[in-house]
Amino acid sequence: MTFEWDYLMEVLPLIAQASLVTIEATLGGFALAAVLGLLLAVLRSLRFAPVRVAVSVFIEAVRSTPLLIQLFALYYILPGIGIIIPAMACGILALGVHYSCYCAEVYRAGLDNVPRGQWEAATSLNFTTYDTFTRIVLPQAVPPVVPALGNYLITMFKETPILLTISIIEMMSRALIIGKDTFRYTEPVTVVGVLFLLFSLTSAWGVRRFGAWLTGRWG
Amino acid sequence: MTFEWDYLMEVLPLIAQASLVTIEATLGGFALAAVLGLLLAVLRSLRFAPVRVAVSVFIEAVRSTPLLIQLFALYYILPGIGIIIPAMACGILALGVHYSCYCAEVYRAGLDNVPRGQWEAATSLNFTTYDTFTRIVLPQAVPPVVPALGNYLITMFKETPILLTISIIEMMSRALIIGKDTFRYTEPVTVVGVLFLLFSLTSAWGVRRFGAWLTGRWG
Amino acid sequence: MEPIIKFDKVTKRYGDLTVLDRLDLDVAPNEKVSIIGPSGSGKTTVLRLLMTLEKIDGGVIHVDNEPMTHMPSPGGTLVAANEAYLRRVRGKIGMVFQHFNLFPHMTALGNCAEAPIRVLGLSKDEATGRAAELLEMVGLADKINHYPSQLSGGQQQRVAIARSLAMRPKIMLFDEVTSALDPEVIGEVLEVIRSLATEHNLTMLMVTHQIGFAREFSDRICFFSDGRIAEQGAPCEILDNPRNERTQQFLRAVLHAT
Amino acid sequence: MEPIIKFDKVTKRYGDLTVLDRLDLDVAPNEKVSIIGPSGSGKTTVLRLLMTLEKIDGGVIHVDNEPMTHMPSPGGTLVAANEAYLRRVRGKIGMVFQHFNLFPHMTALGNCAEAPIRVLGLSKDEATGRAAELLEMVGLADKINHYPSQLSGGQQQRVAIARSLAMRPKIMLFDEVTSALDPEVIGEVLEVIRSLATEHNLTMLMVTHQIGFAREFSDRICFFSDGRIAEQGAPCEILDNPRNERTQQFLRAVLHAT
Amino acid sequence: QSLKEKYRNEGVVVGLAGYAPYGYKLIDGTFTGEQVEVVKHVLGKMGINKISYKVMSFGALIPGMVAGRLNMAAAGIYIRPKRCKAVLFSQPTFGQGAAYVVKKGNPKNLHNFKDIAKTEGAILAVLAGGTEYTLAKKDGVPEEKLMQISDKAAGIGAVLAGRADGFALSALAIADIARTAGDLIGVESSGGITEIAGETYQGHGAIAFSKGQTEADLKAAMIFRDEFTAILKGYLAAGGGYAEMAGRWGFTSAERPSKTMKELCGSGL
Ligand SMILES: Nc1ncnc2c1ncn2[C@@H]1O[C@H](COP(=O)(O)OP(=O)(O)OP(=O)(O)O)[C@@H](O)[C@H]1O
Ligand SMILES: Nc1ncnc2c1ncn2[C@@H]1O[C@H](COP(=O)(O)OP(=O)(O)OP(=O)(O)O)[C@@H](O)[C@H]1O
Ligand SMILES: [Mg+2]
Ligand SMILES: [Mg+2]
Repeated sequence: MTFEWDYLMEVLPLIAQASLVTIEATLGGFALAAVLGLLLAVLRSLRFAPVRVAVSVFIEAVRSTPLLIQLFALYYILPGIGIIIPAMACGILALGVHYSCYCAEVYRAGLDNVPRGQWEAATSLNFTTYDTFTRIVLPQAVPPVVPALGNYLITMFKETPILLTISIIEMMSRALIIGKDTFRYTEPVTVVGVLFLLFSLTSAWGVRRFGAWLTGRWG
Repeated sequence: MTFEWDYLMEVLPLIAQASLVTIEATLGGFALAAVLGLLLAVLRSLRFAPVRVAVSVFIEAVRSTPLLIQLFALYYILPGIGIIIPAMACGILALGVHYSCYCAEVYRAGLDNVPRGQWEAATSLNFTTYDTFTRIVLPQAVPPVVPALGNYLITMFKETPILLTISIIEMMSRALIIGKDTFRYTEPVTVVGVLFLLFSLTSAWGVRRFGAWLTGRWG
Repeated sequence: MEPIIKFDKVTKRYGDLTVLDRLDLDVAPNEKVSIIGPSGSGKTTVLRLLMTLEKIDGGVIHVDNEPMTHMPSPGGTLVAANEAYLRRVRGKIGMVFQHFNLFPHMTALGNCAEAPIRVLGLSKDEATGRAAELLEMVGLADKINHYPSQLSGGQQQRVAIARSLAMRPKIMLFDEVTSALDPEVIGEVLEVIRSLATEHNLTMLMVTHQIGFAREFSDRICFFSDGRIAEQGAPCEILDNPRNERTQQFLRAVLHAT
Repeated sequence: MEPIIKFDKVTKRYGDLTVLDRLDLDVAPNEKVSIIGPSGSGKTTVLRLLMTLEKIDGGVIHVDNEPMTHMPSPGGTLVAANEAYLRRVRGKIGMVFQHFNLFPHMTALGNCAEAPIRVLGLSKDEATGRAAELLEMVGLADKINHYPSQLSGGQQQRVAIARSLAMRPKIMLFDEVTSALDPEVIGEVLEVIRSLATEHNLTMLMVTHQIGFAREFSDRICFFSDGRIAEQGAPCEILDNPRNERTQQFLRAVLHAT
Repeated sequence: QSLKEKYRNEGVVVGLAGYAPYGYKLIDGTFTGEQVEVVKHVLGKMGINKISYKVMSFGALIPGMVAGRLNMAAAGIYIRPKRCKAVLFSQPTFGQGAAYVVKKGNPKNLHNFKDIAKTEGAILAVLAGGTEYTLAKKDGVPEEKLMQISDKAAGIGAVLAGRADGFALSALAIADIARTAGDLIGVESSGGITEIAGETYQGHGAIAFSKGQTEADLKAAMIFRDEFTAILKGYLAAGGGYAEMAGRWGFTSAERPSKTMKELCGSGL
């Protein structure tokens, strides 16, 4: 089987268009995961036991169930009780909630790495818990874990093909559909592989820059 | 739709059997990932620039491409150049190599956390590079990251359904196939969900015990 | 005069380990007290309890005639303190740590202005103005825009002192504030503390191993051993004529090592 | 007598910062030399270069009449040293670090026996026997099966000294070995070094801020300032009659701070 | 050594997609389905008894044969010119139209693709890249009324959840769903669709064969395929036994093929 450039040029625009869907779902899901994950991590770090336990159970439950099942439930089971969410919103919600639990672990590591002395200094200066988090602890906890969060961004990119379950066609599904139609998988799959590489490298670079920018000011 | 226990008892043995495939692929892949990941991390930490760059590029490339594409290439494209690997071996290889790149990151964090002073003490006592790694650095770098490796073990469990692409039917695919036959997904998928939870909790527990055992001796 | 700090049979345990054992300790307003003693004897714990960084397991601590960690209920009995009450009591106390604990993501000025803005509710201008004054007082007028990582240990510790003072405490706690410093810069930090002691009406409680400085600085020295005060009194009494055997042994080891 | 250590116009830079500036330094066999000086003056760097933990940017260091970091090629000229050559030269030197750097996953005995087994190729029995002897020598006969986390700072540092000695070095380097210790245990570590100095034929190079100990222990004191030796000589010369202004200022600051 | 002898000795690997009614595994671990029974019958006549089945996703079957991982596929793959370039086909064993499942009682009264196009707000779920997608579009269903999903579970889920009004598959597959599970989950068939854009439509399913890697392989494969087809023709002929067998899955005379492999493949082999 040879590699046909003409054919590649033919499928490229189709896949490029579908890649916008990939990007939308990934970035939307990641934004949600980053914010919700931070919230979960902070709630879990509080001394108030019921909240801590509830958050831990939630995280454990979400992480132990495949994303596929969560997507399915959100899109096909929730309408049974009258809750109808559009496909893309479901996709972003499921990706976001699922990965927020992973992000929470990452943030937790960041929080753990803030020396106890920083908390104690904040207490000795009489900061409220809220100020301690927002002004003292998070500005130190978040920048070092930005690269680890970036890894999940890349993982999420690669996870998006699963959204076909709920009728969202991103670039990988598009490539496989084209392949099914023509029985030439090599070119479309190659295009998608290259796009994945491109996205991953771009976001890795972006994340590194962002992380450097966050810390750079006080290295 | 009600939940039928009789039906559940009927599908349980089939799914339990398929779960052996899940376990084989996961444990095999994880063993490979853990060993290869360590090797990659150590190679990347060496001062020899060409090796370091080659390893980094390899890791970046593997991590940036979906596992699905890698599986596809290994199983369907390699035979084109005369290399035919049995399905299960392909599955373990693809899972193992893919996740070895994630494990390498984890090990890297472990290596970075060994204080510079430990390397310097080893140099001042004239250890060879090999002895420095095996006797001094790795025994300190690995135990703390065992929980993080465990997370990938659980992720790999959940990733195995993708092996259907290369004709390996593990428990999730089995459940969906049973569901397709009978159009009753609830019971088989519930069984699989419970099994996933069981596996995850068991391995999380096992990993914690193992990590504790590794460090416990000198905590 | 009423003591401003009063430990009344205070007990502190970590698991099975009793770190403070029914400790009594009174400090008068404006008094300067040094705490010396072997490692693990509970010196730091005394300061941490005052700063409410730890909970006590028995006894009462009064600060400024108010019980801390317990608060008076409407009926007159003492109940466990809530966060709001603790914050009010805590406002009277400032603490300087062995490892400075400066906020690495803020400049010297930011370190000193942040708490006054957030906690005391000062305007940004006022807080910054006062922070600059305090930094000048500790001799760092030219470093106000430096980040901690750009400062030497001695400079960082002086910022930490200014940061505590910015909250206008009545009581200052110092926990081995020079033991993480290069020998050459220890002097500059002690100098600042010395001038604070003479120029301000502050009650000061200092854990230290600088015997020479303790002698010159303090009104009283307490020698701690195994969670109790083994011996206390004027510096010359304790340092030159220790009666307790453990004190003698400790001073011998410390003075011998220089 | 030929010097056992010879720095010949040694330069060391970190980026733009010149840390050692064409440094000359000779140490005779069995000589005890103390290095004092302000923070950042390059004291630690001298030891780290000798231990080959850093590469030099100019000049030559000879140890035991062999150039290190450069080795003689068959043609007689000096070429960059390879790992095998470095390991041979390095075998003559032992180093004790400020933060002990014990291996936390090995007992005291393991710490002292590991390198003799792996590097010198001793049998397990022989290495363990000698390790036990050395630990007894530093006063830790009863702690040989303790892990570092179960030992006090002073005990850990004594294990570190025993660990270095187990490799039978000709030269011992000490980098502020007491400055991370509680004051009460500093004495026990200095005691071990003192007895080493008198009872063994070892060349010793010690960076320290314990001026009193340096005076008693050393044959010579070198005062470092900005990557050069500003002044050197017998302890009484340097400490009691410093001629260099920077030395005077340093000694004033350090002695004042106690 | 001919392929027949090789398969007699070493056995043959047959790919399945795991779908009823073509080829799937029973709960007792054996395999059945219309295509599987055809393969069993014909290979049995050829003296080949060592048959191992591999279930994989439908999209992986043709790549699997191209890569030499499968010798044959018994999944009711429709014969199409593009596919004929990649693999060999036997004579078709059936020709069928399309259909879709709707909720019990067919509340929107939908029966074919044109109804979907006409009815305000009607949505039809189809497998991504599946034949039914192409057919529906050809018959005038606009893109926005089509919902492409990953698999059967999602398709049925969509109908039950009201995300779609119908879920289209081949007529036989829909009949199978309606027959085995219709009452249980509350769906029924829209009825067969055999006219698309004014033309009669039938999808012709056949057994597919790997072409192998070389010219020699191809020749051997064609000889084998031709022999297979010869026996198959007898089986398909009236009284040959096929009709009784396939009837178990609801195949009727309406599903008899109307074209030959040569006609369907065009220039293919
Ligand atoms: N969070 C803790 N958990 C358990 N034990 C603790 C904790 N904090 C302190 N301790 C123990 O309490 C005892 C007293 O500690 P403290 O820090 O008050 O001693 P110290 O007199 O300040 O000693 P040093 O001179 O070493 O600072 C020590 O034995 C210490 O190990
Ligand atoms: N790895 C490094 N990279 C960059 N600069 C370094 C590095 N190591 C040391 N330096 C710088 O080199 C100079 C000399 O360092 P050195 O550790 O020799 O000083 P020192 O005399 O031992 O001081 P101290 O008394 O503080 O230990 C210092 O300015 C230090 O910041
Ligand atoms: Mg203390
Ligand atoms: Mg130094």
